[in-house]
Amino acid sequence: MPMLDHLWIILALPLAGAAINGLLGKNWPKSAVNSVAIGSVSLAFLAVVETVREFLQLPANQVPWVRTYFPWMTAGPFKVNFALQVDQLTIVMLLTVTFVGTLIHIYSTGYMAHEGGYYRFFSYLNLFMFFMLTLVLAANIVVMFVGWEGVGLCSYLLIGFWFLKQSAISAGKKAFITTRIGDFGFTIGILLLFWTFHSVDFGTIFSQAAGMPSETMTQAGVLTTICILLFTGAVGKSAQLPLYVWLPDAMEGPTPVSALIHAATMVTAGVYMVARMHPLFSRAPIAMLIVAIVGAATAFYSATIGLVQTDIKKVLAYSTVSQLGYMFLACGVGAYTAGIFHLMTHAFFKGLLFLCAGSVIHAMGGEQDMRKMGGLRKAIPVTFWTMFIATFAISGVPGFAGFFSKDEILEAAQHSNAPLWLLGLVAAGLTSFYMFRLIFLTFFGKQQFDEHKVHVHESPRNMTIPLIILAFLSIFGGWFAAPKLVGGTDHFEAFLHPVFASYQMQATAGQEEATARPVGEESAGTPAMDLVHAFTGPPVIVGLLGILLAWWFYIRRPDLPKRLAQSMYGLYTLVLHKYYVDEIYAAVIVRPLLWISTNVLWHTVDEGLIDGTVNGSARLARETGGKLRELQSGNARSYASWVVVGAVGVTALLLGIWMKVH
Amino acid sequence: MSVPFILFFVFAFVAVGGAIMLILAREPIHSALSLVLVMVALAALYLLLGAEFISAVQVIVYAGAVMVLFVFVIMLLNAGVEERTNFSHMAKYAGLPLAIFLLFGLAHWMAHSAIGATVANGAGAPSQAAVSTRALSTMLFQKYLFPFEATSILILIAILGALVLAKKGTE
Amino acid sequence: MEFVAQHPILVVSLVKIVVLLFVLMTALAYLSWFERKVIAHIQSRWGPYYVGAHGLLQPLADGVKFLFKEDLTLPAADKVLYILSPFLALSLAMTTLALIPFGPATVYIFGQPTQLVVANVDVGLLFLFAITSIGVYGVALAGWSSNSKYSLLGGLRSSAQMISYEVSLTLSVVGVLLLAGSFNFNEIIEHQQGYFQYLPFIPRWNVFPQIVGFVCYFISAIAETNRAPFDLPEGETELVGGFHTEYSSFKFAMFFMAEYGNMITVSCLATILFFGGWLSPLPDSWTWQQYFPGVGLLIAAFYLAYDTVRNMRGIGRIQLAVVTLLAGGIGLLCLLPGVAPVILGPFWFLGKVFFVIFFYVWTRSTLPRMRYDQLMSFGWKLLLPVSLLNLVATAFWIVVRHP
Amino acid sequence: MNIVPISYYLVLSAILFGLGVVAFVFKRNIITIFMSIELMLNAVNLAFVAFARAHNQLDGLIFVFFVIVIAAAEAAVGLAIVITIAHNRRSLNVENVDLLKF
Repeated sequence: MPMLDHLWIILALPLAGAAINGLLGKNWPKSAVNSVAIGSVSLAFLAVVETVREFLQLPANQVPWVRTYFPWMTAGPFKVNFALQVDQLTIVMLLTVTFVGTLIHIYSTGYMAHEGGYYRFFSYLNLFMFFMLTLVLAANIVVMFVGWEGVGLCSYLLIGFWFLKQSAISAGKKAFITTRIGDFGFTIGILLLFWTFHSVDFGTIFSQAAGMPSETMTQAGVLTTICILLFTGAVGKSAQLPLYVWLPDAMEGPTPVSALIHAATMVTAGVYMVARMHPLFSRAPIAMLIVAIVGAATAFYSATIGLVQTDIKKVLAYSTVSQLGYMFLACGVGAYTAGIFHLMTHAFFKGLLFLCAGSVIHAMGGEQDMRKMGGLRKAIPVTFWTMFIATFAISGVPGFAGFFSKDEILEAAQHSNAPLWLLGLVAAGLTSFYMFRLIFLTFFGKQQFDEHKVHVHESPRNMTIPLIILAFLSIFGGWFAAPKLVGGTDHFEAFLHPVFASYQMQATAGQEEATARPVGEESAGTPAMDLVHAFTGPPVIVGLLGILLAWWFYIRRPDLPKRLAQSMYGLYTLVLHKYYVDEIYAAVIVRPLLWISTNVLWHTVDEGLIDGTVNGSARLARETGGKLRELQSGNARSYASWVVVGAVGVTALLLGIWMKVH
Repeated sequence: MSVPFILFFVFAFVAVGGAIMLILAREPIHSALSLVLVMVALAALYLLLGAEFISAVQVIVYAGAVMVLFVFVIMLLNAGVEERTNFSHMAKYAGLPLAIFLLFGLAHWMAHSAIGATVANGAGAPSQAAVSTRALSTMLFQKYLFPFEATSILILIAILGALVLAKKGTE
Repeated sequence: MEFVAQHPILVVSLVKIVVLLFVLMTALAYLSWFERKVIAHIQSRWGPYYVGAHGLLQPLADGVKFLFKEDLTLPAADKVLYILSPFLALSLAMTTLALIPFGPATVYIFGQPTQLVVANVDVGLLFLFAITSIGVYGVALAGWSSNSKYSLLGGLRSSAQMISYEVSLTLSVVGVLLLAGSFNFNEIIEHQQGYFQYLPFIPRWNVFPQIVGFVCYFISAIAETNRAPFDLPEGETELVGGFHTEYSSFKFAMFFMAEYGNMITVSCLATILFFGGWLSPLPDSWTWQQYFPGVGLLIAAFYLAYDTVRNMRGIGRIQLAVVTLLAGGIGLLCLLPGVAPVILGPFWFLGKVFFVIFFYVWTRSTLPRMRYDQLMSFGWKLLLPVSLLNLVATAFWIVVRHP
Repeated sequence: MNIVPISYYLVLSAILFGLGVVAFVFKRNIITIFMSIELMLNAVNLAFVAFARAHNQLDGLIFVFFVIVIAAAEAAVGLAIVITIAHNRRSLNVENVDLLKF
């Protein structure tokens, strides 16, 4: 088992790439930087593949496979080893991350070709890969936290990559600080976890948790608290309500970054975490409910915002938020498999969408406003077709990747919580609407820009090839689950089953709604029926409805949207301004905070108290010195006289003692 | 009156006289010479106390090196008669009287204190045998080795300091 | 008188001191004659020749001249020190001789058994150094008290020079001390008894193991006594006469004698430390060597007689005859069985001292005078480190030899 | 022959020390003040030797040895300082050297 014994290699490769590029790459030719960056990532991918090969040969009792490399910190009972673990969940994440990552690296070589700080960009990307893989491979929550914060750092660095652009800088700060708020809860969660289980290793925690009685809706305990705290972190990281605000702004970063970090991988970390911690969540129904509600709400809410955005990347950003909402919804209703599945497919098609958007922007020479595009279909066919496929995928058109995952989620929701299911359903419709709106505005209709100013051109091959590959995946990436429709088994679910089933065994009964659905529960009735049932399920119908609506609005009657906007002006502006959330936050949190820190902390505490104390003591010393100084005439003989006085005093004392003795 | 007493008193008077001369002389070089006188007398007293090595060292280092250095500096700076200037009040009203008081007080105490008496006629009736240099050196290089080394370093530092200061002064 | 009876030791010391002083004075006087003769012959001149046979009466003439010159004291001088310093110089120079042992044998004075040394101190070497270190004052004060630039410069120079070279002088001797393991002259000498183990014909004198030390010692000794080529304090070409520029007649003579006295002291010390003092280079089994002094003197007497008859005329003939008789008489005296063994030690000792002094004179007549900065840098940068190294090496050798 | 009692030496050392103090306060010339310090040190040395003798211990002598050595070092540095002062101030009178910085 060479690879399984040396999991660290997977981490070492991107790290090495980052180090080499970051430290030495400054004056290297682009080709050298490329070879280092792409080489390291693709090697990591190959390493992962080898890992998978070996993992599949493992006997079931050796899963999860944990390797401890060195003791990291030890403080009394608090012991943390640098340990990595591999199980099916990890495998899925690893494959997704490394593969998509590799593609996006390749894409970036084209997209960033004319940018400054080339080596910097790639070393950041590699660093991000390193941290993301750490997060995924971690065998205990502290190491996971390292990855967690690391990806946060990288996203900050990459959002603010164009550090001369004020908006980029502030966006980076916003992202970092907002996620920090979540991480605050996460950290407390970790501490509480250790305080409860006296360990941070997933294995120990879960086996202990399995022993604990499940908490119910009525009486919530420590588990619920822990889960909610951890989920706060997830909310921050995965841009859920109410902490989603950073993600749209994060679009200030280069598009590949948006694709990799803010669509495919990092933002899904929260979902991964929740899935990873499912033994705890499964025993905390209240937490589960919260997760579900937040997920569904986010899905719907951001979808509505997505409807009216005009910036192509912003639309995608909000759709990302809502898709993440879906994933949490899935987790919340206990369909972890579905969540992870959607995570993977989403990684494919959303990554693809972003890359396409990037390609479009590239073609338009930096233009991001959809209203200034249109009719690009002919000019950039490859981009068009791939994006089209991706759009189908996200809209859940049967046969495409998104269909399967989204379908599973909604199905699970339907079984557990009807209102949420409804919300999700509407969101699905909205999704397909705004996505096609995007497509129509961008590629169809007549050109809204001046041919001679903007010279539209298809992207170079190193950008288009990743698009094609991802498009392929966005079609077939979901077919693992296909057999279920014809009554077969869902391979994906079957693959992940041991993970999510493992701790259910000892789990007490009476909480089925919180656990993953046993495999193939739906496989009653004949295959054909199932197929029909599936293809005509409400999600599909709603999705198609959305598409039609979009077609009606933006192809058939292009004037309609404006009138609609005027007719219900208030609502429109409200949505257009994202419900004024940013403004509200600014008013409620940011300004008071600023005011307090300026007037109280700075002027009062710092200047008044601290500086006052320091200066005061200094002044005191100076005053006393000034007084004592008269005594120090500088005349050696008077000093001597003082010494004599002292000597006489001592002598007299001794004499006195001596006389007392005698 | 036996020989040691005679010798003691002779050298004691030489020493005290030298000290007084040091105070009264107005030429620094005279003070220096009177101090040399004191030192030599003390060396003789050490001999009387049987500390041959110490007395030799006293003469070599103190009289032969340190005081020569003093004389040398005096000659170099050609320090003349010290001019009379008024005392600092401190020195005048506190320093001198107290110093003189200290002189007599100490002397009186020493004379009548238990230390002198007991030692003179009792516990440590001093043996006549001279202290062997060998024993002294053994002690110095075993019991007091570390202080010894420390002192050597101190001397090195002193040399460097003197060099630096003197150079700065003369340029 | 009964005090004397109580303390015979005092009387004995007194006698020894008197004898020593007499011998020393003569020695000093004739040392100058000897030096002038040697230098003269090295420079192929005749040297003092007309006052008495072979200028043998020259020292007397010089002495008389010193006595009858005007003894002037400068009005500007610091009287006390001006008069004090020559006395200081001379007395210290002579005091050192009190520590020098001339022989092993015990002689009887008033029935008191005593050695051929005035004061046999346990830490003799240290005392000797102590006294020589005091010797600086004579020169320095002389320079300062005679209120004159030349003198002051000379005094400054000499005191600086003496202090500097005292260091290397002392250090160069320490090697010997390590070997002997004592400060006492007799012990140091007796430690050099016998012959080397593998070279049975070479006596175990310290020169051979301590050759480096000896060279250092000799050079610093020359500097210590302000002799050529280190005689800058009285460098005529630069500062007329150095610290004794302003001294005339007998005070000058005192400085003069002090210089020679120091020379003798240092030579004696060299003999004791490096050439085995009064030890004989010949095996003690050869008892007949005790007749060397007598025989030698007799031979000298015969030569002198021949010389008298052959070359001398007038007063010179008479005077040389006296010398001849003296030599012959002492030679016969030395052959007496009672005296012969006693005289053997002093014979060897004085012989060696004589040899060292000759070396001194030879150096002076050969080498040119150094420049002052050269002198200092030589002393501090070459002599001191070398003697230190010698010391370390010796220590190592001892540790290796007797772990 | 009987021997001198230690108290004599102690009294002598006390007197010398006192004289040293007096000199320190009384004299004006920096060099002379230095000398008075040396005088005090010598007085203390005498006391040391006397005590060492009284209790038949060598430690006292060792201390004297150290005192002497350190006095030598101190003299070297001190005189260097004196030379500097003399060159900067053209005076050796302590009364003129009461400016605390230069």
